[in-house]
Amino acid sequence: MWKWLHPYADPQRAYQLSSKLLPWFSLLAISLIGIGTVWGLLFAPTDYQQGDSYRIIFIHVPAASMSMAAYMAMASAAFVGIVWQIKSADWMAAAIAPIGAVITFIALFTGAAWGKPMWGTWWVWDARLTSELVLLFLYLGVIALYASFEDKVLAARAAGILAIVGVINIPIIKYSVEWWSSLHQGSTIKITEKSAMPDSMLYPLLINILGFGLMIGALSLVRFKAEILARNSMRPWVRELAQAKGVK
Amino acid sequence: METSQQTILLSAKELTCIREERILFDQLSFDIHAGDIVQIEGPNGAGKTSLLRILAGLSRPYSGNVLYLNEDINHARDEFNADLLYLGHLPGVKSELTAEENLRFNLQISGYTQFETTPILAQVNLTGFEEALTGHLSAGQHRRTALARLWHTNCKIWIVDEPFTAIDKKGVEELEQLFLEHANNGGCVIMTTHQDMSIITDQRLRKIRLDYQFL
Amino acid sequence: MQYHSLAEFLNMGGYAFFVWLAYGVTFGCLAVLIITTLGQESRVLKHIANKMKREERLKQNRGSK
Amino acid sequence: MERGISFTQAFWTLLVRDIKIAIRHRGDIFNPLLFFILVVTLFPLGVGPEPQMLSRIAPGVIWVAALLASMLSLERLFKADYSDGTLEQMLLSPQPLPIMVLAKVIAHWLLTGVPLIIIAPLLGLLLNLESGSYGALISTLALGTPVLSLLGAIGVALTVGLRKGGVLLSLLILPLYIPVLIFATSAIDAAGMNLPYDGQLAIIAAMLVGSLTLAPFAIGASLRVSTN
Repeated sequence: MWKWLHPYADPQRAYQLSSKLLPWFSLLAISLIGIGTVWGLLFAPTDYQQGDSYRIIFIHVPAASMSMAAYMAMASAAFVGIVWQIKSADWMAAAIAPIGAVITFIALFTGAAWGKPMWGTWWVWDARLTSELVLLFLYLGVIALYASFEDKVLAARAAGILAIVGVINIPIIKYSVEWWSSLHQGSTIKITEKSAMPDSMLYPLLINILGFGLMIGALSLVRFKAEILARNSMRPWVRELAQAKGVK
Repeated sequence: METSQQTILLSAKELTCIREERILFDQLSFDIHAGDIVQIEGPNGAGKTSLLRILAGLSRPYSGNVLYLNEDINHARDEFNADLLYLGHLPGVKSELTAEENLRFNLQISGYTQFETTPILAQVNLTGFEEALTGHLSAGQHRRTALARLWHTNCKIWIVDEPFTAIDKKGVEELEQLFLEHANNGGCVIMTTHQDMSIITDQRLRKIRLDYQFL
Repeated sequence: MQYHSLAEFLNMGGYAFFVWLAYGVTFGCLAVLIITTLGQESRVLKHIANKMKREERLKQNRGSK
Repeated sequence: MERGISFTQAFWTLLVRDIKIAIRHRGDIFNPLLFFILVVTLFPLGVGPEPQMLSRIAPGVIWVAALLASMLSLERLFKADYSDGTLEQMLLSPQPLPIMVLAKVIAHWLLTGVPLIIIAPLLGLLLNLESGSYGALISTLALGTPVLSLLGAIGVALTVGLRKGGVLLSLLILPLYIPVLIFATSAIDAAGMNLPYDGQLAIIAAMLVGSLTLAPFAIGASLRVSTN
């Protein structure tokens, strides 16, 4: 069932495939984020409770949902890399980590900037904020581990193991943090969540979620390509590329 | 040990090793038969230790694989480990334990159940030092504690990295004798050394040369 | 269109600071990420090209001896 | 030549060896314990000596200190074996690696975790811990510190080949410790208010079972990568 993956275990094939996919991803990502953001900022109606401050949702929710999805993607790549011994998959995982960390940081920061006008404080130890913070630490751990190995082939494998350990722990951490914050509900702060969002707000949100996902995909592909080149610097095909591009 | 001299115990298939963006060896293939004494030679930094570690399954090559009796060592790890005796740069001797305790532990985790440590330690001239903490022994005695394992083993594949370091002349001769006997009994020895050997002649020795690669 | 003038749009119903802070930091971070990411590939290629030149010199050195 | 020992024998061989080495090297046992006591004594000095306040923060302080002490002592779990080559021999032994690392982790827990559990009630006394909480304190530590050792050992195994591991190690494993901390302190709090806390204990026990079964494999895989 995984046989189709095997040709792409070859770094050169993986590089070529990524080059082919990249323009599609980036074009779609740019146009979707453009449409979603303009729609969200200019055309979506003002929320009757939160006023215009709710417009942060159009970047906060995409970043928050994609931060988790990117971790899942990283861990799945790492899993493929460990189980089938495919180095390219390890490199993909290593390529996703910094992007995921930035997205998680954005989710945290926009959450704080939204929280200040709504709750009157930049930070609350709310379950979702806390687990997002822990997620950021998990990302930073993977990045730091990757950075501290000199041999990057090993580094990617070690970081992959850590990503898998992290992904097993994420549900446990999430559950425990939720349980903990329900236990300590001292403050009156609650995120007002309306399940029934009018379509005029929902569509730009969905468009931006998709756009963020594609953007993460596009960035991962770019980093993945660079990673492949760096790890295969002694291969003739990489040397040809280097000679064509590097000598100016 | 009924291995004919033609049995291929270990074979390297297109091994490539890359360290710090440098190719140590590329597409290296060879077979090691029962009865072989193989010396890996080459200048410092050519990748001798890396090759030994890959053959032992401690390091993973960048590409290629190592076969033990025609099976990938990563798939037959338990069988391979049971037939492999590896002595690396680091002796694997704990200085907090006595020579006797070290040997006992090393033999136990290799799975041996019935053994007397005193005669084995006598083989490596450690009689009288059985109860001494190895941390207090000399460098040569420390090394001998690690080597003692060679006198009580039924592993066919011996991989030894610089076995003669810190060993005196007589000790080297005894070791050479042991390697020769082991090979003649259907085992194989893969080693690196910078010392000249007196008993194992060049005719008996098979050499695999690694050179410093530029590309 | 929800807003009648640019000033009204920029004011964001009084939440200008928070909304523009959030959007500014988001797109600022993304811009930094995108720029470093895009530079990576050419940096790697340049590094390899330099290494090849070094090796070439080393080889010539050896050859001339 | 007789060969082939059972898994239990392999396990005991390693366990006994590690305990023997630690006893000849007593600092390894006492230093984390001293660290634990010192960190706890710093808190009254930092937040003030009011008994109410101290008893309010006692569970958290004791647990956070235990967590840090366990992490610090873990750092040496594989270091010595790595630097003298015994780790290589373990990796090449025909015995299954998960069993051997489990033995090492348990030996480590017996030497550093158990003393923490024994000394903890004394520290509870210093921090004016609610009288009903002592049972919960000991039982959460007894169930929770092995989880810390097992999870921490994964991080240690990943960093064993690196020259600098200390700060990196804390970044890798402290986030994984959060669930244990949450449930343990809430169990102690609940006990202080005379509420049942067996639910929290059951969850910590579940984490213990989970990490006992999964962590040895992760540790083994990590060791193979980081000693490469």
